[in-house]
Amino acid sequence: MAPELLLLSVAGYTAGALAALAFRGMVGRALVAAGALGGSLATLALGAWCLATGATLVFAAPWLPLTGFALRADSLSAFFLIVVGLAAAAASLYGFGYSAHYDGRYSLRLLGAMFNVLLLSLTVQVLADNALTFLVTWEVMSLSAYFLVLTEHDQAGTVRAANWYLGVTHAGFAALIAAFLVLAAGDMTGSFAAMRSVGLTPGTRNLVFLLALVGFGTKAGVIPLHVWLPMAHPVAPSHVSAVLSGVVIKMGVYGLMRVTLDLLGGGPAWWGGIVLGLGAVSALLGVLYALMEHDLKRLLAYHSVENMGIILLGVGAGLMFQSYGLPALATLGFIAGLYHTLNHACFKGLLFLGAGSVQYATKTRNMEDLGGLIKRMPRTAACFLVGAAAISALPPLNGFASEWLVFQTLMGGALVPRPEVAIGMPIAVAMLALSSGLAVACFVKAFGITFLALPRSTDAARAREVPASMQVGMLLLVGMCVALGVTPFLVVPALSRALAGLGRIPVTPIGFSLHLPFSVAGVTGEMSPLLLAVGLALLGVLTAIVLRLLADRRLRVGDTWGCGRIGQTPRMEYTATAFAEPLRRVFAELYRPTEDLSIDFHPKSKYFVRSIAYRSEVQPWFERLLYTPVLSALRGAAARVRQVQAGSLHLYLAYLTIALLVLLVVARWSR
Amino acid sequence: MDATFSQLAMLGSSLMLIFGLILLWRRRVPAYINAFTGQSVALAGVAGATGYFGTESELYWVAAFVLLLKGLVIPSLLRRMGRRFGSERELDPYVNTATSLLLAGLLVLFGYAVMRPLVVTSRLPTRASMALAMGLILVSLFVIVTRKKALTQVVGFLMLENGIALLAILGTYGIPLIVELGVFLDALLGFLVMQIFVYRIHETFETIDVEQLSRLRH
Amino acid sequence: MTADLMMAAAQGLLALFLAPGVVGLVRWLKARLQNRRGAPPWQPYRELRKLFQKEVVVSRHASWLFHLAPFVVFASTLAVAVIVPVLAVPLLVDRIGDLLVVVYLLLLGTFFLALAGLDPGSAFGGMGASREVTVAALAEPTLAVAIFALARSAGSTNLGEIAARTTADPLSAVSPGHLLAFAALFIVMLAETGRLPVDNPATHLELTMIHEAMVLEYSGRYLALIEWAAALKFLVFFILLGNLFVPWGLARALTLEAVMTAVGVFAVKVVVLAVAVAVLETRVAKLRLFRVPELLSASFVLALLAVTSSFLLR
Amino acid sequence: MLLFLKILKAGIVTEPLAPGEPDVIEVAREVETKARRLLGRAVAIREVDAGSCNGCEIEITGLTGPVYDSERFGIHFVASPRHADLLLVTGPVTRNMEIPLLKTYEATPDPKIVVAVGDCARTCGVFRGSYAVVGSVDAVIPVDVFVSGCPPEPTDILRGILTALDRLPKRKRRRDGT
Repeated sequence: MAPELLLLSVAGYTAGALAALAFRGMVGRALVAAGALGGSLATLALGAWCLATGATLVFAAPWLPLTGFALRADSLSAFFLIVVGLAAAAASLYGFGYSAHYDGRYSLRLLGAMFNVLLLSLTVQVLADNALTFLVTWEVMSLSAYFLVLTEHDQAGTVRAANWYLGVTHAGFAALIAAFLVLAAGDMTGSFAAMRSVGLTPGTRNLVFLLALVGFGTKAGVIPLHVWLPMAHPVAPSHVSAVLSGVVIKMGVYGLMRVTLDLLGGGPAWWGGIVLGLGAVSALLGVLYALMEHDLKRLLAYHSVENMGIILLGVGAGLMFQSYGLPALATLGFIAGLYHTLNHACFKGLLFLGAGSVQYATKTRNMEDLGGLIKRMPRTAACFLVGAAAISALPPLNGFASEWLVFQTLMGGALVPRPEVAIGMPIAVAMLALSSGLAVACFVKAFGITFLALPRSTDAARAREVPASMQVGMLLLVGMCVALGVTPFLVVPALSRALAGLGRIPVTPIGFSLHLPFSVAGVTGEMSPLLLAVGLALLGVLTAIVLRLLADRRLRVGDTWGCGRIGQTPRMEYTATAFAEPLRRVFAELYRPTEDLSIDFHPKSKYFVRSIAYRSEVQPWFERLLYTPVLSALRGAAARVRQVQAGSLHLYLAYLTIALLVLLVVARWSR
Repeated sequence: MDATFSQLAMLGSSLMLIFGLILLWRRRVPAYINAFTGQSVALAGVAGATGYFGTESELYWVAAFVLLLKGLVIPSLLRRMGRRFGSERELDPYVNTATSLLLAGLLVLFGYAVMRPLVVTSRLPTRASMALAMGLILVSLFVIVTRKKALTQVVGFLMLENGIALLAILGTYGIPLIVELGVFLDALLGFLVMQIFVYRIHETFETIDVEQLSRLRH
Repeated sequence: MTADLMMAAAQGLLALFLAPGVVGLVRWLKARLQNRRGAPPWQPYRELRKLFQKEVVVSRHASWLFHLAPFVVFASTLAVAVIVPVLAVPLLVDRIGDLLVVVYLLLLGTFFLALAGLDPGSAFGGMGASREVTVAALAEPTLAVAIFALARSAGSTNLGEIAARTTADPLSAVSPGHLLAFAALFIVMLAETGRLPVDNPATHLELTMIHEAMVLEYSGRYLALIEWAAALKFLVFFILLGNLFVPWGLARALTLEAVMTAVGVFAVKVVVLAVAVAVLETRVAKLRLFRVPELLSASFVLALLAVTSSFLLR
Repeated sequence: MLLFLKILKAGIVTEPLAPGEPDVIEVAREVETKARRLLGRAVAIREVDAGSCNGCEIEITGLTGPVYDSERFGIHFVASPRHADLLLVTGPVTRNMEIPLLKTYEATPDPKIVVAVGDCARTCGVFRGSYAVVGSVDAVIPVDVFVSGCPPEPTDILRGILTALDRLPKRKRRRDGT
């Protein structure tokens, strides 16, 4: 059954991509969506099938050039196939309606084709079984994403964002090539099976790990390699953003786990420590920068950085505990990381789709121009609210279930008898707690300013609910957010199987049964989100019934209370900037905000103000401290290299000849 | 028995550490002086407890002496100084309050890490508390480095001295009384010298903000 | 099993109906400390009854969220009250949620209340919401690390488990780790329930409000629900402080005698904590809003020290 | 510590119910029973200064102080008319305060009472005829009780509140204000 499913999904994506080139307008959009949907459902089914049966699918095409193409679906791939399939299905459904407003403005052909290519490359990516397949699909994925980011090429900032994305991604890609070259250790087939068995010295293994960390870290948007992410994700079409943030960056996690866990089979404790530390820093700084954003999609993009941090906290803790010989705790850490990966794909996908609906209806992403949408687009608002609550880790939704597991893992770290770990764990717990608290603040802001109160612009006031296909896309993910949230007793054993299927690391199967006992040596904590959800609903309904029976039922509609002032205008509302102001002050040392206030007084009296202009920006000192030096060094190098460029054709030909001669000399006498 | 002693020593050391942290949180000199008094009383308590459980009768004398000197004499001298410059608050330290507190927390953790080998190898029931004493020393140094007002720095210095005394008592069950006395007298003398300096600074600059001292260079 | 569940329901109801009285008690104590006669401790019940009998006035700009929020706030707080051990440990409901669940359930209430504050579009509501989430977010690390410290010494994050282990090892109750975690949690309690020095529960000045500003728009039965939930949250923190750190008196078996003792001891704990809060509120002034983070970072350091000392004593 | 010693020494300064001025006691007792019957002995007051000279406010502040201690009757002041049962309006209604007063009245949920405090609230006092004054309070919103005095003593205000509470059940249908 598995090969058929794989074939089906590849066929679906290919058909979608070809349809995009062949058909235009409504038909084209429908076919693109159908192809992508069919492909992603097949992907989902393939993943579920492999995970449920434990089957391993192997497919090889050695007749292809170089080392040939090789695919293999093991349990880890199966899990990531599910992640890809879920987010992609929702995004393609949504994309049908969403891309309508691109018709005639931007190239729907490119969008549809590249979207399907991206999904295809994602599917193949997690199945890759040799270095060549992995790297080629990686590059296809990066490039198709690049073209998708460029869709709205005439908007300000899009090209710059895409270039940043391309640059950073390729830097990461270079690191990956190096990592695989070192890992292959002279074995020219580059097959993963060979890499698993090759015995490298600890120094080489460390090198591979660090290179892989840089390579996959750029994809995952780990701080400080995140700079491209908040630029590139917001400018892409929203259903693409959902896939980029929901799935593409997860390939960083997949790659990291594939290389460190599967190919290298685990490493020393400091590997885990580094991943954990990067995770904690990404989680905290990601949300802190998200708080300062009032571009809805950029805010979500920064939250992707945060959530990648949370995932890495789990994975890093897993790696670390594994090296300390605590397999149960390590398994828990990996499970927490994977669980959050799946959850993040659902709620971040949902939120990006919601933000896309807002943009679709109002033509803006700036929260300061939004407001009041809950009355104009009630269904979008409800969906976004669920997503916001899920990403804020509020029970009983899915974000909470996985964050709870991360917390439990980290608390279990107190068992490790090393002072540096013992000191690090409470700090990691505190950073995680702070970032989840700030996420609540951030999403109160995101939802409250965007959807509640009065519209702050005429565009927002004229907004209408989005078409049904977009709503269905969002509803699908809403359902997943709730379902994944209340069923950890199903998800955790499945994830446990996904890890155990790797067969490379000692894994303790972990159960999470409905009636609760959930314990790993050293970590005990119990909860049951399902009972909690039922209880909450019950208590809420009960309260409503009691209130209806006993309390007064009169209700009158009046003005908003504002100390008796006349009329209420949107200018009286709290803005996004104002909402985040207390936190900006608290973390002023980090943000180093620049403020610019200019007041235009009335010439007669300074008690009357004509206009006030206030501008405040947060300094992106990451870019300044880390990237500016690198970039200026590159520019300097480029300038120096330019000296060889004389414009003379003969000179260039001479370079070629010299290069050829040198190569021949090297090839002949190097052995 | 040992368990109780260990708990008591921990309790006393934790109290002293918290009194030390008050220096970072409050801004008024009387609060500093009260914190120092409390810390000295706690030190006396620890010394007394060590004397009782470690059967070192000399430590009772140390306890009494600490109580007298640091619990009564120096605080009253400090209050007299405080009355003179009491209106000067620690308003604008080099590192703001919240960050200071967090850094102090990290310093204590660092102290714990530093003392870890000793804690592991030592068999003393007080071994756990020594990490806290180290933390107190580091926090006091931090106060002296980041605070601007001379009076704050004086209190910081006195707390540093308390921390060292605590470490000595916990680590060695009290060095000979005569050495201890010498150290105390040293501290008292140091304090008196500083007191004179503070008065002079105030006379010269009309403030006890030691940042002003950089003007002396010219 | 049945007795167990009934006990859980009973203690949830007890907490629910005791909560306004505790707020009233603190108010009465404060009145006495201000040399006033004050309203009797049962005054909040009268206020709730009156509010339930009143009409609701809703802003024309408010949406369905405004009507939903009081129920979410009330239900989530009530769920917490059912989970926390009021009289007896261990109960089956203990396994529905641990301390982390408690924290995040309370956060759920805060989330919805803050949104409801923004909903009618009033500047006061926005201000209150912004401040409330700021304080809640900054209190989060302290809570998590204090939970870490408790879990570290008890080996579990489950409330019943923590209480049971502390009872088994009485010396651990006076260990510095325990005391420091208590202090940290006490400060967080003041911040989360809007007491002095973080927020003045009796203020009438909008510009200094935190919690109050969010609910300025609510009236009638909705207001009653929110006020009741706030009182319940206050009591929940009392229960956490009283029953996790000083777990003696909790019924270990469901006999009448044990439960009656538990009720008596519980009453004593609540009164002691109420006196502590009242005295503290009389003694301290409200902090400026931007000194609140300093207070919370102080509480964070306390929690961190609590964890450290629990490592030390290993 | 010193603070608490002082608190202990001062004792309860609230005027007790039994001895003291007969007037106050009687009023207070009546408020107590009436308030209990009508509003569950919990009366939330929103104070509106419609343009007063602040003399009345000083007297009203006296109500909450330790001596009169209105809280013991369950009377307390609230920050929003949404929470209020009773509006305490002072001063002549100035032009700037006309709409705010009306809006406050509209914002208060039923059942509600209005007590106008001070001579100005009834007659505009010395401000009568001023260009800035609209008129007495009852020209803008329905008033249940006027409390006269310039300024009225806290006792009188308490009595006014009592009388107003007395009238509450008779007024079944109210003008909605919109």
